Amino acid sequence: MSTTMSAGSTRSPRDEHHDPAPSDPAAPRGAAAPHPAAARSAGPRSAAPDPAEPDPAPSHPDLAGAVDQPLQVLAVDGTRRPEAQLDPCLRDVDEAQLAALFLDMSVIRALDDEAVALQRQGELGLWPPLRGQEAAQIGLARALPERDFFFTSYRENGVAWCRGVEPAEMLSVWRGTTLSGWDPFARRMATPQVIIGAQTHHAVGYAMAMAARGQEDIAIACFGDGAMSQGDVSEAMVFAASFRAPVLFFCQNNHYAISEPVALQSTVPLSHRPLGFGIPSLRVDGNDVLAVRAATRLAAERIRSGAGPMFLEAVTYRLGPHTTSDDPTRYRDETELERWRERDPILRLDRHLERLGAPVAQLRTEADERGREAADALRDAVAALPVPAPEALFEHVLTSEHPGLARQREQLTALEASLAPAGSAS
Amino acid sequence: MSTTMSAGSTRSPRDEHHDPAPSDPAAPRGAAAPHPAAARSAGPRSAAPDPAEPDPAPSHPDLAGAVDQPLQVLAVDGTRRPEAQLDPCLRDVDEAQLAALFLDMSVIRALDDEAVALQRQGELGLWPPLRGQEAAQIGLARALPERDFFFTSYRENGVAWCRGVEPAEMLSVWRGTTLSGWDPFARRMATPQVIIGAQTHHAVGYAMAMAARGQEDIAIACFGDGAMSQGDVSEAMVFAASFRAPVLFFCQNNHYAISEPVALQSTVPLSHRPLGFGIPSLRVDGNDVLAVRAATRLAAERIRSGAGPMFLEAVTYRLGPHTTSDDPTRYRDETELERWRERDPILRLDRHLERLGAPVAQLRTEADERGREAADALRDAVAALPVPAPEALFEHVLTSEHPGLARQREQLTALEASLAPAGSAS
Amino acid sequence: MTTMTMAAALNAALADALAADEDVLLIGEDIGTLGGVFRITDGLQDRFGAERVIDAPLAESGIVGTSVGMAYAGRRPVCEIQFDGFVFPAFDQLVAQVARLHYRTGGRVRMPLVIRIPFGGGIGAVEHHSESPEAFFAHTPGLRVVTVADPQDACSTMRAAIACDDPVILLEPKRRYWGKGEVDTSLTADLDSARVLRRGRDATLVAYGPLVVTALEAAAAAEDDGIDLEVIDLRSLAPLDRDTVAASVRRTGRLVVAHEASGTVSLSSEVITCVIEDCFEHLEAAPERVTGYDVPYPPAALEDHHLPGIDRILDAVDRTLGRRSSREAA
Amino acid sequence: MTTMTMAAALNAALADALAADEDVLLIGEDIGTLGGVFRITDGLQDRFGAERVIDAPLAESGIVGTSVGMAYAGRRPVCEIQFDGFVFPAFDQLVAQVARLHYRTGGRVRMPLVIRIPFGGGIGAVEHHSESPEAFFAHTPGLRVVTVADPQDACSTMRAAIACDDPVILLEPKRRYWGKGEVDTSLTADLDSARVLRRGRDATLVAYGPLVVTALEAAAAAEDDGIDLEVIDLRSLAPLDRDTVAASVRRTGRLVVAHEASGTVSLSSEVITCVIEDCFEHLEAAPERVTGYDVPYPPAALEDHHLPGIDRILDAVDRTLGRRSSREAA
Ligand SMILES: Cc1ncc(C[n+]2csc(CCOP(=O)(O)OP(=O)(O)O)c2C)c(N)n1
Ligand SMILES: Cc1ncc(C[n+]2csc(CCOP(=O)(O)OP(=O)(O)O)c2C)c(N)n1
Ligand SMILES: [Mg+2]
Ligand SMILES: [Mg+2]
Repeated sequence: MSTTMSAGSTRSPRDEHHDPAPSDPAAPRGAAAPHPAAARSAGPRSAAPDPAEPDPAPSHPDLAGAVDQPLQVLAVDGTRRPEAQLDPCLRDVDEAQLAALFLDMSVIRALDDEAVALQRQGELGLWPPLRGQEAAQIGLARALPERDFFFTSYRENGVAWCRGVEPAEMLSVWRGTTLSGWDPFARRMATPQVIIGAQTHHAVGYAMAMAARGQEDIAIACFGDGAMSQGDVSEAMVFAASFRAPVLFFCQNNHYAISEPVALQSTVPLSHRPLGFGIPSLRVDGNDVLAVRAATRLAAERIRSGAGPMFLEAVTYRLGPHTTSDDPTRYRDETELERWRERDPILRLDRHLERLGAPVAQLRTEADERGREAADALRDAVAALPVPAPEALFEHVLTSEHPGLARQREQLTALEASLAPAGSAS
Repeated sequence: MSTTMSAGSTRSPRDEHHDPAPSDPAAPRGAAAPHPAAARSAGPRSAAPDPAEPDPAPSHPDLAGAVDQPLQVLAVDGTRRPEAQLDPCLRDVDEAQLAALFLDMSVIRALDDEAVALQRQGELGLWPPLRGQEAAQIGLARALPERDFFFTSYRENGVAWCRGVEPAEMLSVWRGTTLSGWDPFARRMATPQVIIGAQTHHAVGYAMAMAARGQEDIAIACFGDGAMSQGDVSEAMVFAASFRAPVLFFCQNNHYAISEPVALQSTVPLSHRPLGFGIPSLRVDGNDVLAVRAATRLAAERIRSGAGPMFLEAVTYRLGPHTTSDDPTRYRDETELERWRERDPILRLDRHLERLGAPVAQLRTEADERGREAADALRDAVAALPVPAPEALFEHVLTSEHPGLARQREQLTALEASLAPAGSAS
Repeated sequence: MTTMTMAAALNAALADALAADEDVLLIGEDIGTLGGVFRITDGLQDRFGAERVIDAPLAESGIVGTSVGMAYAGRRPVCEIQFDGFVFPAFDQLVAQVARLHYRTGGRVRMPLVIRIPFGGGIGAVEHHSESPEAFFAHTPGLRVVTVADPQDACSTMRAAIACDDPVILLEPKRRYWGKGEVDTSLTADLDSARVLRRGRDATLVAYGPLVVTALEAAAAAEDDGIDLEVIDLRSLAPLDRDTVAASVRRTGRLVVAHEASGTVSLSSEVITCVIEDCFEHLEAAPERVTGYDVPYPPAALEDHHLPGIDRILDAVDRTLGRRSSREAA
Repeated sequence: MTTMTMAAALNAALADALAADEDVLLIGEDIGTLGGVFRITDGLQDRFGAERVIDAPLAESGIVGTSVGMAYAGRRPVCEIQFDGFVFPAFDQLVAQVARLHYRTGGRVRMPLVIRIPFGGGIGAVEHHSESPEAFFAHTPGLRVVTVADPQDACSTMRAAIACDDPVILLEPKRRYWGKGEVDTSLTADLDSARVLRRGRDATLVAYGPLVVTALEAAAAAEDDGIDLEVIDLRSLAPLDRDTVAASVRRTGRLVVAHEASGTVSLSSEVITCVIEDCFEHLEAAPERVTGYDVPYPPAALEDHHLPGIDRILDAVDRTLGRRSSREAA
């Protein structure tokens, strides 16, 4: 969310400590030694059950836990790998499903690119690109029914896309014409949260309210690797565990919080964090749309059954800058980037489709076309976004206007009127 | 710290979920099933090493980790049990040592009782008794050299005692004559922190400063089970782990945060929490002064060697009220209390001494006498605590007085002067 | 009408709200089994269950943040912050979330939270238990900040605060919890208006919360001196009922504002500035403020010197009336 | 003397302080490798190492709280809060710890922290990136709150703030970071005093931070209208240099105070109240405040309407001078 004002010299990036590449035969492995906590991954029981809870969470036979090596279904070269835990959640995946996911990811990428272009052309103040995180966001959002409610950060436009948010609605906040682009209740998704981590509490509270009403809706808190350090996120885990709230914590570990590598936020995999709060956790390859989709289903089913909160860490990578104001060459190098470009989530699904013998060329053309159409429509819609009237400043401060504010509004109106022909405020 | 204003009906206490009694042959065991994380306790390596850190913490062969069943050296009946991890740290313990620990615990209890009495007689506004937590505090403080610096909460008068704080200095804050009873630098112990958890950051920062200067001093953050829920405590663990700060997190789990049982703050043992932050942890019987002392030594040695932070959970019990304003009968019952009275830390050491054939009767007499003397001296010293002059209100707001404050001071002085014969402000 | 303490009046209002509306819930530290450290929620968990009267983990940001999420789901949480000094960990959730969500979402999301805070000093407590944080909240657009002064007012205002669709910071003067008065628990206050508690000619004395009782006592004492004070209980600190204050000052020409919080950038600065803006030409003397000094809350032994009492208030009244005062003596 | 931007002047002051005193250190998010999102710390980690220029985990309470512990150990931390809107998670550590430790410990513990906060609006940013939180801090005893207005002032004030043994909240007007000026990097400011930037007869115009430039522009424009404004840069918001303001108003008889923050319970309320207390009898008209409205910071499209500009300031000047103004027109 931050502006960086000038370009500068390239720094040598700090080491990427503990995120071994999702098992990629080509890529060098990070750390070989398994974390001790991985021991718990072995057994056929939930990742962190409470030994002494009077009414223990039902132990899901299909949730074995995985907190070190990310779970993967699609290898980088597009081959499908057997994954005992996730496979049962992928039985319904056919070519049509894969094509739909491919189109989702492609179109949101085209929209994201268009937003970057619009920012460069001065149509937006700022834009936080999601390039590289399409699988994490689409895999998550497409795995959940509409009634579930998202509380996200500012980069989850892939989620918004799945929720039917109009692309121009996504951009309006960044154009500065509004503070919220859409109706949270209509889309069952809160509008972007800028204060890092604050929304995690909201998700927990919402989930508690659903449970209290006996509804099966779950809430999803989306946040980044950097957010893991904020006190609010830890507190949200405390509340969720204590009240067994039906909430899914979804952390997109894209390896950076602006310039800070994830190793600064944690010396162990982020997926270990929730275990100490009594919340089971899975680490999943966030560039593998099928793995994310399957893990989300697994988690959601468990949560919906009344077993309490769960945590997913999607290991992914932000291929672009933090925002359009950022200059990532100052803190990471081309080699690292190249390694992750090779793991591009869209490329991976493309390779998989190719291996399956699906009509990929046709699909690519369709994706390009839909992407271009969406981008063109977005460009027009952004230009047409209404600029609020000055009086809108004073609306919705409270649910009713108080006299002090009415007075200020009248002052502004009078001033604008008095200046009307001459010019406007400096 | 909170006042409770009236007595009331007894509530049935909520279940004590996950704190199995320190292995006490007589007491019924809580939960039998080991926590999955306990798997890591088995191996001969540090509790939560980082598999991918470039410069891994030296793996201490003597730190096997223990995060479920608390480590114990003295059984409730006073027998000494072998404890492979802790025994090497107890080789220097002879009868004189045991007697000294017995006297420390007895005298601080006498002082604590006297403070309660003084509060009942109106000499103090409030007092937070530590009864039941003597072993945790004395075991901790007696295991560390003077140069190490404590940042504590408000109940650690046992630590203050070991640091040579005058008992009246401990009480002055509760009498309301000052906001700090002693010089933090002279005692190498910060004065009480009332904001739950805030001091944990201070300990981490202090430790970082020591490490940056190449000094071997470590910092100790003391806090309670309730504090584990505050965002600050989690953040402090993030900073400590990232900067490998030489800090010991010492949590006295006395089972309650005012009326709230520890199960509300965590559904798993608190000792699991730090593991997810990459901080190794030990759970120790907090009513066993030898176990606490040994575990502290073990941890301090590891921390001092440059291995980064460590966490100890001392499982203990607050036998008294939260403060003199509290009415614990509203939230816990006599059965529970009785069970913990049987595990009284002083009684346990007494039994142990008896088993050793030490001259316990004599020691008891000495403890009584010293306690009585200390209490009498305290009563006198408290009565003699100076009441600050009104002008003291204005001192030390900043390091120099600014004109606005000087003016307020003069106004007060003038007002007091004008009222001098007539009376005082309402 | 029954005679009850302010504590009992608040308890009654909470109980009625819980009974009347399923969406109302209470959340805070020690409010359930214990009934709150001041017993304001005594008996309510027994009556309404642990899902309506929730003992929360020890984390104020969590209490407020969780309540925000509940409000998204249509509930009406009443949060208890155990003591004034413990509200700061929740500050971000209060000023960046609770205060703004209605504005941020163009009116789509409502935040009908009540944040109950026992506030103020005078009870001989240790640090962080005697604070007056109202200025922080009154400066924050999007919050209502309301104080109560007596049992009836406490009951009626609590009812109104829970019924209100805006977030309300409700400041309860803890040293007045045990004061008694007649209460009709069916009344509901008007959250927007100050109350003129005593009519007078010579000067307007504005107070709120714990100092309302003190102000009335000062007025009684002044009467003996032949000074006729008008006493206004501000009640709502944000939005401020400046019209009621201005109307009074137009008649009296003189103003004294008293509160426990430090004076710099405070409610008294605001009230005085409003009066200057609204009726400068009616002022016959410079308005005066009588406040806690610009120091952190001191140890209990000094709090009587720190807190505005009758003498300091009357001294300020003397100054506005041009009588010899101790300040000139200084 | 060199011509430099405010950003460069701040960078120079930080570099000098790091070079001069081993105990000085910087800590914040993205201040190391990246050099800060505004590049204020550019190159400093390379020069002074990662133990003196520390990239902190993403947690503001941790940044400030850790610095408290470092100050216990004798260090002098300079914390960067990335944007104004992100200071609230650190609020508890700031108001309950940093501001009080010296007082709490009877002067034994010193807290020579500097908390750097880029503040204010006007850069077309999204929510929480344009806040003016100064009132919160100025109300808190134990903190110095200081603003800077131009490159020389920024450099000299940063030097003074780091040298000061009190905690200093240093507010940097982000929209002025790229403005240039002549800077002598060896000068040190006086943290206690306001600056009279322009002498004038007709009215006193008080501003600080980003609005100092605006105030000077307004004064230049007023001159064309034959109005001679005195312009004061308040600089230190706490403690306030009320004498300089009062001395000016005694001569001009008229006062306008401008800032970006919302007006209710703000620095303008305080300055006006101080003037009322100090020289009520010299006032020839009611003082005026020109501030951000009492609304959350609006979307960028509306910020020019929200922020005080030359027109609104001159309108207020007109009112104090009894000229017809748009307000009367309302
Ligand atoms: C409380 C708070 N502090 C600082 C910031 C500034 N900031 C915006 S984004 C960001 C990094 C977030 O990193 P991460 O959580 O990993 O999410 P990502 O941007 O990678 O999606 C920071 C520090 C903020 N928005 N809120
Ligand atoms: C931030 C904050 N919130 C609430 C309180 C009120 N309070 C004082 S002590 C306490 C319970 C603390 O429990 P724990 O951490 O277990 O320590 P113990 O009192 O048991 O030693 C509470 C809630 C406080 N002092 N600070
Ligand atoms: Mg990230
Ligand atoms: Mg406890």
